[in-house]
Amino acid sequence: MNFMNEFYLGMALFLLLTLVAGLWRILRGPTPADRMLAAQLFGSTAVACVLLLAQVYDRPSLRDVALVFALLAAVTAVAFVRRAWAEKQ
Amino acid sequence: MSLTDILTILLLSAGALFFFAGTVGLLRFPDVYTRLHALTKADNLGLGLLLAGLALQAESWTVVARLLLIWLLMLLASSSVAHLVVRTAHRRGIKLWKR
Amino acid sequence: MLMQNIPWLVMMIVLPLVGAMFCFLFPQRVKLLGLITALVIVVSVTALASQVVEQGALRYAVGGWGAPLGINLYVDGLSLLMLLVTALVGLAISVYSIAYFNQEKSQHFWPLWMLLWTALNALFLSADLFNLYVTLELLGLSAVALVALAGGANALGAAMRYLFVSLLGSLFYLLALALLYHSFATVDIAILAQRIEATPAVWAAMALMTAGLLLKTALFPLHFWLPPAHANAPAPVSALLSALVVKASFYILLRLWLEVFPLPNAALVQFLGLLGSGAVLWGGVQALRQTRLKMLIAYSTVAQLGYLFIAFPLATSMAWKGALYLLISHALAKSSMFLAAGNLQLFGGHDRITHLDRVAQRLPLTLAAFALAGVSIMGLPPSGGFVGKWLLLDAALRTGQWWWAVILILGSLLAAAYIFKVIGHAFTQAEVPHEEGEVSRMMEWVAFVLALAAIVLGLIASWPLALMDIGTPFNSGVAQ
Amino acid sequence: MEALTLLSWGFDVTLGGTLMWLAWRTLASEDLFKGIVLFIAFGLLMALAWVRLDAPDIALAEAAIGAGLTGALLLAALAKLESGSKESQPLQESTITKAMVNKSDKQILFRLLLVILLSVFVAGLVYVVLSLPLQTIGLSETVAENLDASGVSNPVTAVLLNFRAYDTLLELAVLLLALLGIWSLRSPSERNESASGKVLDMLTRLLVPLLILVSGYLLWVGGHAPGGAFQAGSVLAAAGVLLLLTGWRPGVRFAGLALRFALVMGLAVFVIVAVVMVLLGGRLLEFPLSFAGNFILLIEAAATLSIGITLAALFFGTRPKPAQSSASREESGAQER
Amino acid sequence: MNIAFFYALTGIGLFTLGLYALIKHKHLLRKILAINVMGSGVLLVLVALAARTQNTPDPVPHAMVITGIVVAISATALALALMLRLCETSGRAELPDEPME
Repeated sequence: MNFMNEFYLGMALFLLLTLVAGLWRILRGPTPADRMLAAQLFGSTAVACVLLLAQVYDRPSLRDVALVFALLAAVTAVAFVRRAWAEKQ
Repeated sequence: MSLTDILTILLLSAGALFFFAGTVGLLRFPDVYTRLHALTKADNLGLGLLLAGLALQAESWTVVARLLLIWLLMLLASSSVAHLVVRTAHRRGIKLWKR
Repeated sequence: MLMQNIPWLVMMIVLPLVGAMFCFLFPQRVKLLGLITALVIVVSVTALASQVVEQGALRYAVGGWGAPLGINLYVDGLSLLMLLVTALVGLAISVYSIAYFNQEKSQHFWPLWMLLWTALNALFLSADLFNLYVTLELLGLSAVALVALAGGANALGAAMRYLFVSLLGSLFYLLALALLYHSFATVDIAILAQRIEATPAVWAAMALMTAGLLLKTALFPLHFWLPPAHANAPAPVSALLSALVVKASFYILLRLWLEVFPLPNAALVQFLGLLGSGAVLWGGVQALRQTRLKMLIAYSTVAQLGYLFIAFPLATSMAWKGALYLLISHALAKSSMFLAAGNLQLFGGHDRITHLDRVAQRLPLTLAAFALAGVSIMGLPPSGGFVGKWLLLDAALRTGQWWWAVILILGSLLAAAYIFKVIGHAFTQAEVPHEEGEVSRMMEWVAFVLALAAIVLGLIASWPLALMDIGTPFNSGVAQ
Repeated sequence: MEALTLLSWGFDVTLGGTLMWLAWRTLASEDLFKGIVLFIAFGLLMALAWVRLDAPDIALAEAAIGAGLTGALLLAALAKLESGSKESQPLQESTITKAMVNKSDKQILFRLLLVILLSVFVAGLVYVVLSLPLQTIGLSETVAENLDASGVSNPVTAVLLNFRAYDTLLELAVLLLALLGIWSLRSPSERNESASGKVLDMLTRLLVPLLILVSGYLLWVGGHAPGGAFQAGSVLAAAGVLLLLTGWRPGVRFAGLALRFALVMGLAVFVIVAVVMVLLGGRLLEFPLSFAGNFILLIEAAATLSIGITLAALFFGTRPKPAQSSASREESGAQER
Repeated sequence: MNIAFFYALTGIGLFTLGLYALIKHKHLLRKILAINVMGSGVLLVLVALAARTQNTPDPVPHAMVITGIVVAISATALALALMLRLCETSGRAELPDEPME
């Protein structure tokens, strides 16, 4: 089981690194849509990370955290589409 | 190491690969409309594979159900969000990339 | 018998909170509901006072858990006096506000004011550092919202800055709290007092908490936010802020220095005294330079807050009592001044000092209130301000630190100058007739009664001084 | 075990470093929008940090509030800020860049002084933190000993709603206060959203029931596992925000007294339970063991509802317009769908 | 050095970074973000140091931090609303005559 835990944690680290790489797109843009989509990517990567950590540390309750992430992933993006970007027209 | 463990490793590795591909796409593709594909397709597939790998290790069906729910939610959220964002981008006149 | 069984200190917190909820629920009846709540609070603070006088300092474990697991409430002479002043000023301001605000503004004012009152009472009763943090936030946010009630760019800008200052101060406080909790596994003041040792973490916590609270108390040179906030708020709110809100963070500071951080450090207390002196002089000079009445009064608050910090280097029981006495009489006098200024502003439509001509004839009661309050601010006998300053002077001379006495006298002279500047203008002949706003008699009387209370405080000094001894808050720590 | 430690260190250092970097970029970016998106990402990573610190209750709250609602609040505020200042050039950076160009020597000196001061500050704090004892038990054992008497088995909920329930009571007052403050800033106004379109409608229709369901689940689970009123309330608020963004408005009937009742309910139930115990001769917020679990659930249920509605109302920003005429009633009736 | 101290130091770093930005920047929205970063830093210190226990971390700071998060969002919401109102009345999203700089 020990090897499996190492493997999960390695995966989580790998995902975290891809997430950090994705940051570049938020910084670079160029349009607000690019930044928002990149933030969206962060959401799904974070869900994966949390689930892996739940497995490593044997904390079932962390799956609820992932669930809340998944549920709220859409809310900021909808706020973005309906408010931050809609009004400039 | 049991067979399920090996299968989990395979599924997780495949999932990670898709995540990686998604990030590469996000960074390398030329405009919003193409990047969107990297995001929704690759990432959702990656997440699905990853969750399938973890589901193999699950101790009960409720855990599997919860993982499935999370995956479906992410599918719903990212696809509709991508649609909304890109539609707004299009309306606001962000040009399609042409070679 | 029944009256004795009711835990009145709990009522002090629950009553204004319930009042706030009722005021929010029934906006058509806010004035009535608010006034009833204010009266009930005054009754319950009286009951609490008699309880404390009879039984001495009380400790109350909320939920029955007791520290360190639960939260303790604690009331001794110091907190009781703060509660009494809050109730007195609070009642006066409530009565004043009924006439001052129209129905639309009242709907917003009353629930916010009741929450502010809850925060004040909860703060004075709390013996738990984290609980104090929550009350500080409740206090800060409600004060900011009340300042913004005035509307207009000046008031909103002042409120915004006040909000940042308030949040910043709370964050410093919270960081210090984290260090303390993780050193001693408790946030209860009494237990901390037993466990405290001179570790780096304690020094850092002391510095951070002091800095945060000084910012909130607006001690010179961290006073920059106070004058605009206090001057641009609606008159009853200005009175509240100057009389009570800045004193609340001072109260926490006092508690901490008396009980939690009794580490002997001569340099640090001298430094605080120095800042206090700076505040007295700078505030006085700035007050003298102002052209708007409310700005003048606000700078006067900056100066008056300085006196409180002169007690730190003196650190005798008498000095603390003197500072507390000054605090109380300033609360009464300054609220009276701001309410009087509110009357003048309402009457003349502005608060430019040079245009205050002939109000003496039109609003004699308001002017009398201002003058009487001025007597206490200057520290002339027989006012409460005099007793406080006299105790401080005495302590300064007894401990051989005569230089603080010089500051005290200079401060009084400056105060006399800026108060006579205002009164002088009030007696000149008007060149242009005023367009009169309506000032109800009630509003004039409230300002007058508060000023009178500040004077009477000088005549009955033995009673408040005896109250201060309950639970001997000043005989521990630095005071030794 | 060696590899596991190494990997977790790799994870922590990456996470911590990214947090710092994100915070720096958030605060230094010239583009406000970029700053906000970076801040949302920052909130997301904070939730991961809570997970690493074995604080799932906080991670839940951060996932809902820090990464979700705060982001929505900031984005909506930015939109209003920019639509408000249409005529003046985009608010973004004009003033700052100008200040950068003709930055006086005095300003540079000020910055330098600030950086030096803050370096001393941070060095001091680092020293202080490292001087703390390597291991403590804090209050964890005291909590564990008294957990059986608290009525719940999740220690964090036990602290929040029993041992230190008084803090929570005041905190609900802070939340209500923020709303009162915001409402006092402007008069009631109507704000109509543009048509939401099929995709958004579908998304809302699917997500809102799910959010409500999960909110209920978190509320129930809070007694024995991570979760509780704040987490449940903020998930509920997300449902409200989503509805508001698609153009749904509370019916006029609900906009008045009923709404105010819903807003104070959490606080009111809390106070009532507390006071009833005092009147029965107990202490404030003292729950007899046999009822403690039920009392806590009752308070939490009311608090969840109030927190959810309050947070959604904070997002909306103004008091909804009370009933005026039959015409406006029909209009809002149409919006309710 | 262990995970508790590592995250506590990160928290200190965030706090200082936020403090610097709060003083340096003039735009109100950026100040609000800075305050939020500072707040996150403090909360991180509070929770991180609670992980110095043998097994499960100390739950009391966890409860305090949940309170802190709710206070933070309340304050943020009020600050944003105040900023918008100020911007409407004065036309600028900055504090009037900054005395700090």
